[in-house]
Amino acid sequence: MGARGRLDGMNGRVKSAPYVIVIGAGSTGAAIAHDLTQRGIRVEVIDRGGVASGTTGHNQGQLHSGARYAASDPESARECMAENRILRKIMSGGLEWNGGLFVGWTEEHMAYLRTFLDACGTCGIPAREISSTETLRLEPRLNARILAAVEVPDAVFDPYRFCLSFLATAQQAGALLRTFTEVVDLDPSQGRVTVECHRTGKRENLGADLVVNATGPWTGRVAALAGARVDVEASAGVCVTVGERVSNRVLNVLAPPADGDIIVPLRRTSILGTTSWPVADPDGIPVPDDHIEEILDMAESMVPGVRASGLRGVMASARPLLVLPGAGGRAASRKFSCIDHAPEGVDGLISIVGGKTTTARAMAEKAADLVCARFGWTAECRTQDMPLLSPRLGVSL
Amino acid sequence: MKAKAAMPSGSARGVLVWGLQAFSGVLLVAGIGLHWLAQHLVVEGGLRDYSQVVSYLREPLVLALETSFLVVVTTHALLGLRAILMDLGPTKRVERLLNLGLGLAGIGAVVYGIELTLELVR
Amino acid sequence: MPDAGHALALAAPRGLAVSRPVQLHIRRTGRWADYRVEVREGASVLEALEEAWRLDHSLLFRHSCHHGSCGTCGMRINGREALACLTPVAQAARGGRPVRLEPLRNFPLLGDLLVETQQVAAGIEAVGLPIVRDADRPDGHPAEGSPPEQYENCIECGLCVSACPVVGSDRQFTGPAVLAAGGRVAEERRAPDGLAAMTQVSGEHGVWRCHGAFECSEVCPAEVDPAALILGLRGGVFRRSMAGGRK
Amino acid sequence: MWFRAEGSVGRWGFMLHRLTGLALSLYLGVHLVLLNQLRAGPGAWDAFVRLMRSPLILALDALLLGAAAFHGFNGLRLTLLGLGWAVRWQKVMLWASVVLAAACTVWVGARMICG
Repeated sequence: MGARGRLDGMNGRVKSAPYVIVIGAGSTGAAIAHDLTQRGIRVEVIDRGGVASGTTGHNQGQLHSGARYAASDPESARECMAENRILRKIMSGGLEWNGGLFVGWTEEHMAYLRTFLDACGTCGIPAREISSTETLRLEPRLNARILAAVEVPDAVFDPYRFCLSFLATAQQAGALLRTFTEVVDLDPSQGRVTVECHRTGKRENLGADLVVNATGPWTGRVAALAGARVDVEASAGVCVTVGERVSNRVLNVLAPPADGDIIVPLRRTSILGTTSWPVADPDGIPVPDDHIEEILDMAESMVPGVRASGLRGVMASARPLLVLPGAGGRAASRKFSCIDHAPEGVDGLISIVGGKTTTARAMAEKAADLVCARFGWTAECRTQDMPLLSPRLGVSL
Repeated sequence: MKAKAAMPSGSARGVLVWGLQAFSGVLLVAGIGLHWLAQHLVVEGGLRDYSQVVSYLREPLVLALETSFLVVVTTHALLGLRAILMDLGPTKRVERLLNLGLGLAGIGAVVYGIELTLELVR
Repeated sequence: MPDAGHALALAAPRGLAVSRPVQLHIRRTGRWADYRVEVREGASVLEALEEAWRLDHSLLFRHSCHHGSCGTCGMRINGREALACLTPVAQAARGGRPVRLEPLRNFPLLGDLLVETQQVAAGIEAVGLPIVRDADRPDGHPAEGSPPEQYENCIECGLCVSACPVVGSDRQFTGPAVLAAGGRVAEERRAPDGLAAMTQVSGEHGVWRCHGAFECSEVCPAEVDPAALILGLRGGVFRRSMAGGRK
Repeated sequence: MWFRAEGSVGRWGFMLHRLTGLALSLYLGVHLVLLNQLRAGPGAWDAFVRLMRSPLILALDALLLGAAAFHGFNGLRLTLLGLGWAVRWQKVMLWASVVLAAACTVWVGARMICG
């Protein structure tokens, strides 16, 4: 073993660029790898599976404008909108930028309309109320009984390629990506990451100056390998995909966030979702049949006939929710937090908890700030303006 | 397709080979039919005897047709063989040898055929 | 309170759900291995494979989206190229037979069901196919202003490359995925330069080497119909050459 | 390898086209060599013709004709397809080639047997 580029002596002066191992090749890990490499830090990303094979991959693919959270969580909403603007610049040509609609067809929805528009206004989210006639002209498959709709700058991303964009850019700048490599032991204070390479079957000790734990709902489990503690709630959700693109815009129900209230078009399919329930184990989440039915029912009320398009795929995965006192499930925050485990006696380990793919870049910026602070490494974040490479250039091994 | 744009460079050989293969193929569908009808079907017993062959070949039109037929069928067959051999992914060097070999074989076959015919009608 | 209800549903043992035993017969590096797992009725082959992975983390395969959009879980299922996520177990294991899983052909094998398909993505990038295209317009949807956009249909999964008999014998052949992308570029108004793409795929090892076996279109999970694009492209190049020759 | 006993009808069409093409090329070579018999004069050629009228050879001839017919009809199909035309009808055209080739074989075979 032996760490690469360790700190030179006790005073923290760095001899060569620090070497950081990022655990997790989902959207967070990929964005962190990109951010750190752009700041001149050497990075190696490891994952027990392939790129985006966990929570990110099973994503519904809605790039939020923040409108969904405007009323309940203005801070997250503002953050989503800010990131949405940044991604428009740096991921140009790589997303479906058709916008999103919040549609209402009941008195209850109409009662929420004012609150919703005000909240969007407060959060700086461009929201335009459009007539039902115009809405139906834009999206003819919508329920003809709709009363109102609000257009917001939502978009659609392909989760796998979202990650590959960040990774490709990081790889070109020198980052290493090592997939199918599982962490089996972690001793960050010694800079030691013990991994098992599933391709060779061999165990190996990797050296790092710092370990960043970006494993989503598995964050607690990975931190525990080092004796550290992270409170993360794994909140499972089911998405149902049908074999037809029923709309071009992301369709949301004009109501506070609830189950099955979103339809996301992706390529020639529509992804309907989602549900939310806490699980103990983020691996192997069962797909409850009643969830599939519930989601299809909700979607059917928004887009009549969607059921007839036929089931294409069903997926279940766990979102990582930051545990805050007194909130859980839908009420839980989609905020994130970067935790340095040094105060609890585990030096050299940073965990990122919470957040969502839309804000992955912002999460990475915060995490990288913390990493740099640890090394006294003065480098500004450049990811806000730097165009990302095509995901096709990412080598996903 | 933008009609005004120039033809893609690097495609010349592909166009030539494919075009020739297709063109000779279409000719052959007509030609084989004719050849086969003339040489085997209209003849009592399916094959001409020696004197019939010779007198048949002495017709100038027949001679011209049969000779062109030989050229076309040889071209088509060798281009077909080349396509199959090219699928084995030859190196540039082997490909050149292949082109040379097949070309010589084609010329040989045609020369042989013409020489044989001329000997018979002489 | 739907959340609480789901929590209760989950608390019930998994065995209560209707489940189906499946045997997976997997071509692993240098050997065959069998896994017996239980999955829900209606599960995909990928779900069964993930169950096997839970028993054995050394089992190598890619997966991400689980609905045929990422293109990572391509493999040969019972001898035929398919995405594991879009293949129902009930169909693959009809009559209780074991489901035979093998890696895609014509790609470098990294281990088990894992192959390196990056050459497909890199080749498509090289011919300059944009990642998003104009959205297919449903009937009655008026076009105005900038039309809605959507990701290209091709998910770059490599099934066509594995199924193509010509790639099978000639590695210099550009292959159906990249040729089809070239065909798309030639017809796509967003493409920067259709001619450059055509030039790139119309060399001797390009579009001319397609012999019309149509396997690419048979196995394509994204309705790209590569064969039609390739043959259309070839026709275009041929006609353009003929027209050029007459001038 | 391009030949594997698997796949869709399109692939079988492709393989059959190649196999018949190879067989016909082989025949072309043999045919040219055998015509050399003509040089030996009337006696030798007419003896050769008698040999070629044996039932076994005639059966092979009928098969060869079937192969040529398939290769020809399918070749026309491939020419259309190669120009990007009628691609949607490729399977129909393939089956048509098979049926037409079979019909030719039967017709010619019948003629041969019936004299």
